[in-house]
Amino acid sequence: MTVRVLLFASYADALGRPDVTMELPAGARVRDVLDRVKALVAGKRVPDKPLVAVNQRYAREDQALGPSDEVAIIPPVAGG
Amino acid sequence: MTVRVLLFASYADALGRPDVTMELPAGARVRDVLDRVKALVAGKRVPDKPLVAVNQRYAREDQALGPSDEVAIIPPVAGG
Amino acid sequence: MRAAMVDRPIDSAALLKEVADHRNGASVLFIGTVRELNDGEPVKGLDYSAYGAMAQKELGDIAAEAAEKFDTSDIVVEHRVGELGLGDVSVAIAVAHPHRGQAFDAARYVIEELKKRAPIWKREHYGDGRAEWVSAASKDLVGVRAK
Amino acid sequence: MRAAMVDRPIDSAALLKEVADHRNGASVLFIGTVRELNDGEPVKGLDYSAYGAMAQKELGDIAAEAAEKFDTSDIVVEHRVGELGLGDVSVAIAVAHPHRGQAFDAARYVIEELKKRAPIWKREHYGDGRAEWVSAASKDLVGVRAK
Repeated sequence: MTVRVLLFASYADALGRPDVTMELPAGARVRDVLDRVKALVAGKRVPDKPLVAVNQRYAREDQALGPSDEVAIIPPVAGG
Repeated sequence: MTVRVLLFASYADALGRPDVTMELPAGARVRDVLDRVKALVAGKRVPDKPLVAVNQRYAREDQALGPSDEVAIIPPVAGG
Repeated sequence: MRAAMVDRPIDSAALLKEVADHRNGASVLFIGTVRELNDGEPVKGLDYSAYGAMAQKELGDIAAEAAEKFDTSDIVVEHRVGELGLGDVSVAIAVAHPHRGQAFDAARYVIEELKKRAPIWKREHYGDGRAEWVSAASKDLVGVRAK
Repeated sequence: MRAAMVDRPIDSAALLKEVADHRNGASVLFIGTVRELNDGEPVKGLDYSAYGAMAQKELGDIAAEAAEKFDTSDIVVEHRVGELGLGDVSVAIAVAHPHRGQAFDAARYVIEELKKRAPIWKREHYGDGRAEWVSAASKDLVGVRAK
Protein backbone atom coordinates (compact mmCIF):
# COMPACT_ATOMS: atom_id res chain seq x y z
CA MET A 1 0.00 0.00 0.00
CA THR A 2 1.01 3.62 -0.52
CA VAL A 3 1.47 5.89 2.47
CA ARG A 4 2.29 9.58 2.37
CA VAL A 5 4.73 10.71 5.08
CA LEU A 6 4.98 14.37 6.07
CA LEU A 7 7.95 15.93 7.82
CA PHE A 8 8.04 19.37 9.39
CA ALA A 9 10.44 21.99 10.66
CA SER A 10 13.83 20.53 11.66
CA TYR A 11 12.83 17.05 10.42
CA ALA A 12 11.99 18.41 6.97
CA ASP A 13 15.37 20.16 7.00
CA ALA A 14 17.02 16.85 7.91
CA LEU A 15 15.30 15.03 5.04
CA GLY A 16 15.80 17.93 2.65
CA ARG A 17 12.09 17.90 1.72
CA PRO A 18 8.72 18.09 3.48
CA ASP A 19 7.25 14.75 2.39
CA VAL A 20 7.97 11.34 0.96
CA THR A 21 5.71 8.61 -0.42
CA MET A 22 6.38 5.03 0.67
CA GLU A 23 5.27 1.64 -0.58
CA LEU A 24 4.64 -0.54 2.49
CA PRO A 25 3.47 -4.15 2.82
CA ALA A 26 -0.09 -4.75 4.02
CA GLY A 27 -0.17 -4.80 7.84
CA ALA A 28 2.60 -2.21 8.17
CA ARG A 29 2.60 -0.15 11.37
CA VAL A 30 3.79 3.29 12.38
CA ARG A 31 7.12 1.87 13.52
CA ASP A 32 7.81 0.59 9.99
CA VAL A 33 7.46 4.13 8.66
CA LEU A 34 9.75 5.40 11.41
CA ASP A 35 12.41 2.83 10.50
CA ARG A 36 12.32 3.97 6.86
CA VAL A 37 12.45 7.64 7.78
CA LYS A 38 15.37 7.11 10.16
CA ALA A 39 17.23 5.30 7.40
CA LEU A 40 16.59 8.23 5.02
CA VAL A 41 17.86 10.91 7.43
CA ALA A 42 20.56 8.73 9.06
CA GLY A 43 21.96 10.45 12.13
CA LYS A 44 20.40 13.78 11.28
CA ARG A 45 18.45 15.12 14.22
CA VAL A 46 15.43 12.82 14.21
CA PRO A 47 15.23 11.13 17.61
CA ASP A 48 14.66 7.43 18.10
CA LYS A 49 11.01 7.79 19.04
CA PRO A 50 9.60 11.01 17.63
CA LEU A 51 5.95 11.98 17.93
CA VAL A 52 3.85 10.64 15.11
CA ALA A 53 0.38 11.44 13.80
CA VAL A 54 -1.78 9.33 11.54
CA ASN A 55 -4.49 11.15 9.63
CA GLN A 56 -3.88 14.21 11.81
CA ARG A 57 -4.24 12.47 15.17
CA TYR A 58 -1.38 11.55 17.47
CA ALA A 59 -0.69 7.83 17.11
CA ARG A 60 1.32 5.10 18.80
CA GLU A 61 4.19 3.18 17.26
CA ASP A 62 2.15 0.02 16.97
CA GLN A 63 -0.81 1.60 15.18
CA ALA A 64 -1.63 -0.33 11.98
CA LEU A 65 -1.69 1.66 8.78
CA GLY A 66 -4.18 1.48 5.94
CA PRO A 67 -3.94 2.46 2.27
CA SER A 68 -3.74 6.21 1.67
CA ASP A 69 -3.13 7.00 5.33
CA GLU A 70 -1.29 10.26 5.96
CA VAL A 71 1.55 9.80 8.46
CA ALA A 72 3.33 12.81 9.97
CA ILE A 73 6.55 12.89 11.96
CA ILE A 74 6.19 15.68 14.49
CA PRO A 75 9.20 17.56 15.88
CA PRO A 76 8.95 19.01 19.40
CA VAL A 77 6.17 21.57 19.13
CA ALA A 78 6.70 25.24 19.86
CA GLY A 79 3.39 27.03 19.42
CA GLY A 80 2.21 29.86 21.60
CA MET B 1 -10.92 66.88 69.36
CA THR B 2 -12.90 66.93 66.13
CA VAL B 3 -13.13 63.83 63.96
CA ARG B 4 -14.85 63.55 60.61
CA VAL B 5 -16.69 60.28 60.07
CA LEU B 6 -17.60 59.10 56.58
CA LEU B 7 -20.30 56.56 55.80
CA PHE B 8 -20.85 54.89 52.47
CA ALA B 9 -23.45 52.93 50.51
CA SER B 10 -25.94 51.14 52.78
CA TYR B 11 -24.44 52.75 55.91
CA ALA B 12 -24.92 56.22 54.48
CA ASP B 13 -28.49 55.24 53.68
CA ALA B 14 -28.96 54.07 57.28
CA LEU B 15 -27.63 57.35 58.66
CA GLY B 16 -29.48 59.41 56.06
CA ARG B 17 -26.27 61.26 55.16
CA PRO B 18 -22.73 60.46 54.05
CA ASP B 19 -20.77 62.02 56.90
CA VAL B 20 -20.94 63.36 60.42
CA THR B 21 -18.52 65.38 62.50
CA MET B 22 -17.92 64.32 66.10
CA GLU B 23 -16.37 65.95 69.13
CA LEU B 24 -14.41 63.28 71.00
CA PRO B 25 -12.32 63.39 74.16
CA ALA B 26 -8.54 63.20 73.79
CA GLY B 27 -7.42 59.54 73.73
CA ALA B 28 -10.57 58.38 71.92
CA ARG B 29 -10.26 55.24 69.87
CA VAL B 30 -11.98 53.80 66.80
CA ARG B 31 -14.42 51.90 69.01
CA ASP B 32 -15.67 55.17 70.53
CA VAL B 33 -16.59 56.39 67.05
CA LEU B 34 -18.33 53.09 66.33
CA ASP B 35 -20.38 53.38 69.54
CA ARG B 36 -21.55 56.86 68.52
CA VAL B 37 -22.37 55.78 64.97
CA LYS B 38 -24.31 52.76 66.18
CA ALA B 39 -26.32 55.01 68.49
CA LEU B 40 -27.10 57.34 65.56
CA VAL B 41 -28.33 54.57 63.25
CA ALA B 42 -29.85 52.39 66.00
CA GLY B 43 -30.75 48.97 64.62
CA LYS B 44 -30.40 50.05 61.03
CA ARG B 45 -28.16 47.68 59.12
CA VAL B 46 -24.77 48.58 60.56
CA PRO B 47 -23.25 45.43 62.05
CA ASP B 48 -21.64 45.25 65.47
CA LYS B 49 -18.08 45.31 64.14
CA PRO B 50 -17.98 46.90 60.70
CA LEU B 51 -14.76 47.52 58.80
CA VAL B 52 -13.19 50.85 59.64
CA ALA B 53 -10.52 52.97 57.99
CA VAL B 54 -8.58 55.82 59.55
CA ASN B 55 -7.03 58.27 57.13
CA GLN B 56 -7.80 55.90 54.27
CA ARG B 57 -6.15 52.82 55.77
CA TYR B 58 -7.96 49.87 57.35
CA ALA B 59 -7.73 50.20 61.13
CA ARG B 60 -8.46 48.16 64.23
CA GLU B 61 -11.05 48.97 66.86
CA ASP B 62 -8.41 49.95 69.41
CA GLN B 63 -6.53 52.37 67.16
CA ALA B 64 -6.12 55.75 68.89
CA LEU B 65 -7.43 58.77 67.05
CA GLY B 66 -5.82 62.17 66.66
CA PRO B 67 -7.26 65.59 65.91
CA SER B 68 -8.57 65.96 62.35
CA ASP B 69 -8.36 62.24 61.62
CA GLU B 70 -10.74 61.01 58.93
CA VAL B 71 -12.61 57.89 60.04
CA ALA B 72 -14.63 55.83 57.55
CA ILE B 73 -17.11 53.06 58.26
CA ILE B 74 -16.83 50.61 55.39
CA PRO B 75 -19.75 48.40 54.31
CA PRO B 76 -18.98 45.01 52.75
CA VAL B 77 -17.12 45.88 49.57
CA ALA B 78 -18.37 44.89 46.13
CA GLY B 79 -15.87 46.11 43.55
CA GLY B 80 -14.91 44.20 40.45
CA MET C 1 2.58 50.24 36.93
CA ARG C 2 -0.57 52.28 37.28
CA ALA C 3 -3.80 52.05 39.26
CA ALA C 4 -6.75 54.37 38.83
CA MET C 5 -10.35 54.89 39.78
CA VAL C 6 -12.06 56.41 36.74
CA ASP C 7 -15.48 57.83 35.95
CA ARG C 8 -15.36 57.31 32.19
CA PRO C 9 -15.49 54.19 30.01
CA ILE C 10 -12.47 51.88 30.33
CA ASP C 11 -10.46 51.31 27.15
CA SER C 12 -9.06 47.82 27.70
CA ALA C 13 -7.10 47.83 24.43
CA ALA C 14 -5.26 50.93 25.66
CA LEU C 15 -4.39 49.12 28.89
CA LEU C 16 -2.92 46.22 26.93
CA LYS C 17 -0.83 48.66 24.91
CA GLU C 18 0.32 50.36 28.08
CA VAL C 19 1.86 47.16 29.48
CA ALA C 20 3.31 45.92 26.18
CA ASP C 21 7.07 45.70 26.08
CA HIS C 22 9.44 43.82 23.80
CA ARG C 23 10.81 41.90 26.77
CA ASN C 24 7.35 40.45 27.45
CA GLY C 25 6.07 37.37 25.66
CA ALA C 26 2.75 37.08 27.47
CA SER C 27 -0.05 39.50 28.24
CA VAL C 28 -3.18 38.79 30.25
CA LEU C 29 -6.18 41.08 30.31
CA PHE C 30 -9.01 40.59 32.77
CA ILE C 31 -12.21 42.53 32.33
CA GLY C 32 -15.25 42.57 34.55
CA THR C 33 -18.52 43.52 32.90
CA VAL C 34 -22.05 44.18 34.10
CA ARG C 35 -24.01 41.00 33.62
CA GLU C 36 -27.66 40.31 33.21
CA LEU C 37 -28.32 38.00 36.09
CA ASN C 38 -27.23 38.16 39.69
CA ASP C 39 -28.59 35.09 41.39
CA GLY C 40 -31.51 34.95 39.09
CA GLU C 41 -32.78 38.52 39.16
CA PRO C 42 -32.55 40.45 35.86
CA VAL C 43 -30.25 43.44 36.23
CA LYS C 44 -30.90 46.54 34.11
CA GLY C 45 -27.85 48.47 35.19
CA LEU C 46 -25.51 49.22 38.05
CA ASP C 47 -23.99 52.10 39.80
CA TYR C 48 -20.62 51.81 41.41
CA SER C 49 -19.53 54.21 44.11
CA ALA C 50 -16.31 54.29 46.08
CA TYR C 51 -14.41 55.87 48.90
CA GLY C 52 -12.36 57.41 46.15
CA ALA C 53 -9.11 58.40 47.83
CA MET C 54 -8.86 55.15 49.76
CA ALA C 55 -9.85 52.99 46.77
CA GLN C 56 -7.11 54.67 44.78
CA LYS C 57 -4.59 53.87 47.52
CA GLU C 58 -5.71 50.24 47.85
CA LEU C 59 -5.54 49.68 44.09
CA GLY C 60 -2.05 51.18 44.06
CA ASP C 61 -0.98 48.96 46.96
CA ILE C 62 -2.42 45.86 45.29
CA ALA C 63 -0.67 46.61 41.99
CA ALA C 64 2.60 47.18 43.85
CA GLU C 65 2.19 43.90 45.75
CA ALA C 66 1.54 42.04 42.49
CA ALA C 67 4.57 43.70 40.89
CA GLU C 68 6.74 42.55 43.78
CA LYS C 69 5.30 39.03 44.04
CA PHE C 70 5.31 38.27 40.33
CA ASP C 71 8.31 40.27 39.24
CA THR C 72 6.91 42.67 36.70
CA SER C 73 6.12 46.37 36.76
CA ASP C 74 3.94 46.00 33.67
CA ILE C 75 0.63 46.05 35.54
CA VAL C 76 -2.26 48.45 35.02
CA VAL C 77 -5.63 48.40 36.75
CA GLU C 78 -8.61 50.69 36.29
CA HIS C 79 -11.94 50.54 38.13
CA ARG C 80 -14.88 52.60 36.98
CA VAL C 81 -17.44 54.37 39.16
CA GLY C 82 -20.80 55.84 38.18
CA GLU C 83 -23.73 54.44 36.22
CA LEU C 84 -23.00 51.41 34.06
CA GLY C 85 -25.25 49.56 31.65
CA LEU C 86 -25.37 45.89 30.70
CA GLY C 87 -22.08 44.74 29.18
CA ASP C 88 -20.14 47.84 30.29
CA VAL C 89 -16.65 47.26 31.67
CA SER C 90 -16.43 47.94 35.43
CA VAL C 91 -12.83 46.86 35.94
CA ALA C 92 -9.88 46.01 33.70
CA ILE C 93 -6.49 44.62 34.66
CA ALA C 94 -3.66 44.21 32.17
CA VAL C 95 -0.41 42.45 32.99
CA ALA C 96 2.52 41.66 30.74
CA HIS C 97 5.42 39.43 31.63
CA PRO C 98 8.21 37.48 29.95
CA HIS C 99 6.44 34.31 31.16
CA ARG C 100 2.77 33.42 30.97
CA GLY C 101 2.40 31.78 34.38
CA GLN C 102 3.28 34.95 36.23
CA ALA C 103 1.16 37.07 33.89
CA PHE C 104 -1.91 34.97 34.74
CA ASP C 105 -1.08 34.84 38.45
CA ALA C 106 -0.51 38.59 38.74
CA ALA C 107 -3.81 39.44 37.02
CA ARG C 108 -5.61 36.96 39.23
CA TYR C 109 -3.97 38.38 42.35
CA VAL C 110 -5.05 41.92 41.49
CA ILE C 111 -8.71 41.05 40.92
CA GLU C 112 -8.95 38.81 44.00
CA GLU C 113 -7.40 41.43 46.30
CA LEU C 114 -9.41 44.24 44.72
CA LYS C 115 -12.59 42.32 45.45
CA LYS C 116 -11.55 41.84 49.07
CA ARG C 117 -10.06 45.20 49.91
CA ALA C 118 -11.04 48.05 47.60
CA PRO C 119 -13.74 50.23 49.19
CA ILE C 120 -16.10 50.12 46.25
CA TRP C 121 -19.84 49.46 46.36
CA LYS C 122 -22.33 48.42 43.79
CA ARG C 123 -26.04 49.00 43.58
CA GLU C 124 -28.04 46.93 41.14
CA HIS C 125 -31.01 48.40 39.33
CA TYR C 126 -33.81 46.02 38.45
CA GLY C 127 -36.49 46.14 35.78
CA ASP C 128 -39.18 47.03 38.30
CA GLY C 129 -37.41 50.21 39.47
CA ARG C 130 -35.96 48.85 42.69
CA ALA C 131 -32.25 49.19 43.47
CA GLU C 132 -30.21 47.22 45.99
CA TRP C 133 -26.73 47.39 47.41
CA VAL C 134 -24.96 44.13 46.69
CA SER C 135 -22.14 42.51 48.57
CA ALA C 136 -19.86 40.72 46.15
CA ALA C 137 -18.27 38.63 48.89
CA SER C 138 -21.40 37.03 50.22
CA LYS C 139 -23.79 37.81 47.40
CA ASP C 140 -26.08 38.80 50.25
CA LEU C 141 -27.94 42.01 49.93
CA VAL C 142 -26.53 44.33 52.52
CA GLY C 143 -29.09 47.04 52.18
CA VAL C 144 -32.25 47.84 50.32
CA ARG C 145 -33.38 51.21 49.14
CA ALA C 146 -36.14 52.22 46.80
CA LYS C 147 -34.85 54.07 43.80
CA MET D 1 -16.55 28.46 20.45
CA ARG D 2 -14.06 28.87 17.63
CA ALA D 3 -10.48 27.80 16.96
CA ALA D 4 -8.47 28.89 13.95
CA MET D 5 -5.01 28.88 12.47
CA VAL D 6 -4.61 32.20 10.66
CA ASP D 7 -2.00 33.78 8.41
CA ARG D 8 -2.94 37.41 9.06
CA PRO D 9 -2.59 39.67 12.11
CA ILE D 10 -4.71 38.67 15.11
CA ASP D 11 -7.27 41.24 16.28
CA SER D 12 -7.51 40.48 19.99
CA ALA D 13 -10.18 43.13 20.59
CA ALA D 14 -12.37 41.34 18.05
CA LEU D 15 -11.89 38.07 19.92
CA LEU D 16 -13.00 39.71 23.15
CA LYS D 17 -16.11 41.02 21.40
CA GLU D 18 -16.79 37.59 19.98
CA VAL D 19 -17.02 35.98 23.43
CA ALA D 20 -18.91 38.83 25.10
CA ASP D 21 -22.38 37.95 26.29
CA HIS D 22 -24.70 39.59 28.80
CA ARG D 23 -24.69 36.46 30.93
CA ASN D 24 -20.92 36.77 31.40
CA GLY D 25 -19.39 38.97 34.07
CA ALA D 26 -15.75 38.09 33.45
CA SER D 27 -13.58 37.96 30.37
CA VAL D 28 -9.95 36.88 30.18
CA LEU D 29 -7.74 37.50 27.18
CA PHE D 30 -4.34 35.89 26.84
CA ILE D 31 -1.99 37.06 24.13
CA GLY D 32 1.40 35.70 23.25
CA THR D 33 3.75 38.10 21.52
CA VAL D 34 7.17 37.83 19.92
CA ARG D 35 9.70 38.94 22.49
CA GLU D 36 13.17 40.29 22.19
CA LEU D 37 15.13 37.77 24.17
CA ASN D 38 15.02 34.01 24.23
CA ASP D 39 17.49 32.84 26.83
CA GLY D 40 19.64 35.86 26.25
CA GLU D 41 19.94 35.94 22.48
CA PRO D 42 18.36 38.99 20.77
CA VAL D 43 15.55 37.93 18.46
CA LYS D 44 14.81 40.01 15.36
CA GLY D 45 11.73 38.09 14.27
CA LEU D 46 10.12 34.70 14.05
CA ASP D 47 8.40 32.51 11.60
CA TYR D 48 5.76 30.08 12.73
CA SER D 49 4.84 27.10 10.63
CA ALA D 50 2.33 24.37 11.33
CA TYR D 51 0.88 21.10 10.20
CA GLY D 52 -2.14 23.17 9.37
CA ALA D 53 -4.98 20.67 9.21
CA MET D 54 -3.87 18.87 12.35
CA ALA D 55 -3.16 22.08 14.26
CA GLN D 56 -6.66 23.23 13.41
CA LYS D 57 -8.09 19.96 14.77
CA GLU D 58 -6.01 20.08 17.96
CA LEU D 59 -7.00 23.69 18.65
CA GLY D 60 -10.63 22.76 18.12
CA ASP D 61 -10.29 19.78 20.46
CA ILE D 62 -8.58 21.89 23.12
CA ALA D 63 -11.26 24.59 22.95
CA ALA D 64 -13.97 21.91 23.20
CA GLU D 65 -12.24 20.32 26.20
CA ALA D 66 -12.00 23.71 27.93
CA ALA D 67 -15.66 24.41 27.16
CA GLU D 68 -16.63 21.10 28.75
CA LYS D 69 -14.30 21.36 31.77
CA PHE D 70 -15.09 24.98 32.60
CA ASP D 71 -18.69 25.15 31.50
CA THR D 72 -18.68 27.88 28.88
CA SER D 73 -18.89 27.88 25.11
CA ASP D 74 -17.56 31.44 24.98
CA ILE D 75 -14.00 30.49 24.02
CA VAL D 76 -12.08 31.64 20.96
CA VAL D 77 -8.48 30.85 20.08
CA GLU D 78 -6.43 31.97 17.10
CA HIS D 79 -2.82 31.08 16.32
CA ARG D 80 -0.92 32.85 13.61
CA VAL D 81 1.57 31.34 11.16
CA GLY D 82 4.05 33.10 8.88
CA GLU D 83 6.64 35.79 9.52
CA LEU D 84 6.18 37.82 12.71
CA GLY D 85 8.11 40.80 13.97
CA LEU D 86 8.92 41.90 17.51
CA GLY D 87 5.77 42.56 19.53
CA ASP D 88 3.47 40.87 17.01
CA VAL D 89 0.74 38.64 18.45
CA SER D 90 1.34 34.94 17.74
CA VAL D 91 -1.61 33.57 19.70
CA ALA D 92 -4.71 34.99 21.36
CA ILE D 93 -7.24 33.25 23.56
CA ALA D 94 -10.41 34.93 24.76
CA VAL D 95 -12.76 33.38 27.30
CA ALA D 96 -15.88 34.81 28.88
CA HIS D 97 -17.77 33.29 31.77
CA PRO D 98 -20.29 34.27 34.41
CA HIS D 99 -17.51 33.69 36.99
CA ARG D 100 -13.92 34.87 36.89
CA GLY D 101 -12.25 31.74 38.28
CA GLN D 102 -13.42 29.58 35.40
CA ALA D 103 -12.61 32.31 32.86
CA PHE D 104 -8.97 32.37 34.07
CA ASP D 105 -8.75 28.58 34.29
CA ALA D 106 -10.17 28.00 30.83
CA ALA D 107 -7.78 30.50 29.19
CA ARG D 108 -4.88 28.93 31.05
CA TYR D 109 -5.95 25.42 30.01
CA VAL D 110 -6.10 26.39 26.35
CA ILE D 111 -2.62 27.94 26.24
CA GLU D 112 -1.01 25.12 28.24
CA GLU D 113 -2.54 22.39 26.06
CA LEU D 114 -1.81 24.32 22.87
CA LYS D 115 1.85 24.51 23.87
CA LYS D 116 1.94 20.77 24.51
CA ARG D 117 -0.11 19.44 21.63
CA ALA D 118 -0.55 21.81 18.70
CA PRO D 119 1.81 20.87 15.84
CA ILE D 120 3.27 24.33 15.41
CA TRP D 121 6.94 25.21 15.06
CA LYS D 122 8.85 28.37 15.48
CA ARG D 123 12.10 29.52 13.97
CA GLU D 124 13.85 32.48 15.51
CA HIS D 125 15.77 34.93 13.39
CA TYR D 126 18.75 36.61 15.00
CA GLY D 127 20.52 39.86 14.27
CA ASP D 128 23.47 38.09 12.63
CA GLY D 129 21.29 36.40 9.99
CA ARG D 130 21.14 32.97 11.60
CA ALA D 131 17.81 31.24 12.19
CA GLU D 132 17.07 28.35 14.53
CA TRP D 133 14.15 26.06 15.23
CA VAL D 134 13.18 26.43 18.86
CA SER D 135 11.47 23.95 21.11
CA ALA D 136 9.18 25.77 23.51
CA ALA D 137 8.95 22.81 25.87
CA SER D 138 12.64 22.39 26.55
CA LYS D 139 13.92 25.71 25.25
CA ASP D 140 16.53 23.52 23.62
CA LEU D 141 17.34 24.17 20.05
CA VAL D 142 16.09 21.21 18.09
CA GLY D 143 17.68 22.10 14.83
CA VAL D 144 19.95 24.67 13.28
CA ARG D 145 19.85 25.92 9.74
CA ALA D 146 21.57 28.84 8.11
CA LYS D 147 19.08 31.32 6.77
